[in-house]
Amino acid sequence: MSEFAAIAVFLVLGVGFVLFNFLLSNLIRPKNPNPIKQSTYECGETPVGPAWIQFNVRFYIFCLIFVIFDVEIVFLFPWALVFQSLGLFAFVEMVIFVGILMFGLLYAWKKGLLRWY
Amino acid sequence: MLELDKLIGFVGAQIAALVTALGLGPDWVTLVQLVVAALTLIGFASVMVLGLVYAERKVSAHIQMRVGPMRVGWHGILQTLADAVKLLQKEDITPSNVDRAIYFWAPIVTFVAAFAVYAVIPFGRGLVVTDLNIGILYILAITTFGVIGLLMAGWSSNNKYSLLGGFRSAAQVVSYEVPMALAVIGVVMLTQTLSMVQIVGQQEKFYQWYVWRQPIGFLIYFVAATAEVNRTPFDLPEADSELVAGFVTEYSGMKFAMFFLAEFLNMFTVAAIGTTLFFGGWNGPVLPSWMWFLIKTLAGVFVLMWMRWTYPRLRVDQLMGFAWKFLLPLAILNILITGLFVVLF
Amino acid sequence: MHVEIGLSHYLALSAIVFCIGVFGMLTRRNGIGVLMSIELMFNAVNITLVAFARYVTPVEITGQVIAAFTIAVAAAEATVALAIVLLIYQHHRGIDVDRINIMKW
Amino acid sequence: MDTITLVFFALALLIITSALFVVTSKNIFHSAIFLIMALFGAAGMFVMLEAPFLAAAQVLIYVGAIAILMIFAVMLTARIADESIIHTNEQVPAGLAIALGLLAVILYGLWNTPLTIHGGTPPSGGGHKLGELFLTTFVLPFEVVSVLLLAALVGALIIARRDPGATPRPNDQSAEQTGA
Repeated sequence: MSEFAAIAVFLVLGVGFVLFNFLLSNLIRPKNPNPIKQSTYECGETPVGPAWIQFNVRFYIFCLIFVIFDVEIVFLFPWALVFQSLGLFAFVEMVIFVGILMFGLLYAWKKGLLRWY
Repeated sequence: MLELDKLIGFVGAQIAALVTALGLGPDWVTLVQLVVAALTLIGFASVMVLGLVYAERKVSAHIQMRVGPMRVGWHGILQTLADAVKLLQKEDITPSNVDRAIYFWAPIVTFVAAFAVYAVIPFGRGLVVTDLNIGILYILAITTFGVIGLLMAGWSSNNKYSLLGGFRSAAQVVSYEVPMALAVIGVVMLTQTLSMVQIVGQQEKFYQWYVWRQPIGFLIYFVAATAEVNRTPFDLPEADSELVAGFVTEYSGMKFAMFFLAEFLNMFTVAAIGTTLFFGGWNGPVLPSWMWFLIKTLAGVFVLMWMRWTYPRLRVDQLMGFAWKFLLPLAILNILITGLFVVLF
Repeated sequence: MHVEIGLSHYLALSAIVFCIGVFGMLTRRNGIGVLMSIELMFNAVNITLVAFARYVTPVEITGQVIAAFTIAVAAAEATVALAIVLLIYQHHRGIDVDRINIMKW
Repeated sequence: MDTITLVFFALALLIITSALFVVTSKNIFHSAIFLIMALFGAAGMFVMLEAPFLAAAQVLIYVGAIAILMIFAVMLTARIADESIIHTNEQVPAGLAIALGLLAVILYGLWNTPLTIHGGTPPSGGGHKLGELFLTTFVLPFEVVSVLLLAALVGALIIARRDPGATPRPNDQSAEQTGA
């Protein structure tokens, strides 16, 4: 557990470094805001409506498949660490585990959900 | 003087003596040592990024038969330093209809996610800040904050280019994270450990490098890592011809610089992980260990740059299809083959 | 002040987070907000499980295994539930869970 | 106050404050960000409890996957990010009463239950022990997890995909009828 102290220090100092940079920049940079400068950039056109528009569901479909496979990865890691000492049985268990999940990928593939357009 | 690990041991002992002399306990000694280590790595990272940006411009220039920056310093070597100073004094424009809090924190999250990885990278023999027993998994976990950072940037900017760039980038990064992690699992199956230091320790001889035993795994890692750091041919999030600058469109000044810094840190990180997992890390003859690590890693970075100026950009559908229909099944196959070999032989 | 952090501290923390989750689940109108509250409750339970694994069965870390399964179940739950929320949004042009009474008779 | 205590209370503060913001924030995207902070704090707690592998798994799955999925869902239902919409229902007093009551009951139970603590050296936490348990004692739940994930994947895909041919939306139908 004590070895994680380094992680905490790195996280805090990382934030500190960025804030220090912001502060330094804040001290020496010019500040002349005006409404046109602060408008949303849209290649010179006046933006129409807010950008928080509804999104295409395709992004979501891929993210959804990703979540499932991410869980698979987390369960694969402990297996990869010990399967050598546990032999063939452990290997077969994993083949079943991965095999079942591959059906999911196959399903998405066959239904054309892995196509972007 | 080239034995950096001895130097660090000396400095660490000096700090310990100093802190103890001030009448503080062992917790304080560790804390001060860690702070010094983190500050050193921040300095290293900043200097390295300046060098990498310069290298990128020079490499691209020479590939395109130009000369690149030539004015500031010898062969323009101080050009990026000048650019950094310029960025520092640039006006920081915050558009009026952004979500201020999230807009402010997005570059911080992105940078910290990229920087926190450096705590576990073994830069040389004994040159690692902390050797976590979940090292490689920690790297995979902490880098996911990069995705959160770019989603924050994309969403908070209230700009259609930013939003589309951010979400496209997130979809790409998460898609390629799966084959990348599976390629890492291929190596972990052989190493039986997640600790970065132990993984390097197992590859002392040239023929023990895991790239020889995991060639498919290495190729998958290489492609997926290129996509993870949004380099060409996978640089769709920053496809400047369609999305302006992607999720950083509304960022300027130092906030933009932080995204830029994180991008180059990530590039170095994926090359460093590739070196550690597949090319024996800091192992090598004659030269000091940290030099071998830097040579191998910078060679990897050079290949990434070389590819950027050689290949055209993929289309979005090709990009996604490649990750899910080709890389993922291939990575699973690689795991099965590796497992079969280990079990049978 | 010297406090030895023990099992009861973790359990108390977990109880507080769980109750915050309950509050959110009951009062949120937004379907995604309700899901977030449920994730908070999942996490509270996970802290409990890992705390028990640490203090009651420190060698055979059964609690950690159960916590790992909980995380997997939470992921499965989130994917399906969010898909349902999206479907509701498509049909009702809003995801105010208090107005989704189509299953009521 | 020793370091462990300090870190525990700092993390507890982080988790509880973020959790409160998750359930009260007006903007659902802010809620998602605070949820990520709470989950990260919980991962820190796992580290304190000598379960670093689980901490990494927590960050990888919750922060790296579930939270991102939620942010995507927020984007797909864009209008609800609008702060002008009332974000809580009329059950706030009742919900508060139930939550506080539940908390009181749990804490009362906790106070009055003798907790038996067993000593012992925890395993190194690198995930080896976890893998062993998955493949021996808990092999059946382990395989069931993959079935569960398959079911969730297929189910969620069926629900979420937008296939105009298979499931015509109400306004599409009316357009066809008027056209005919």
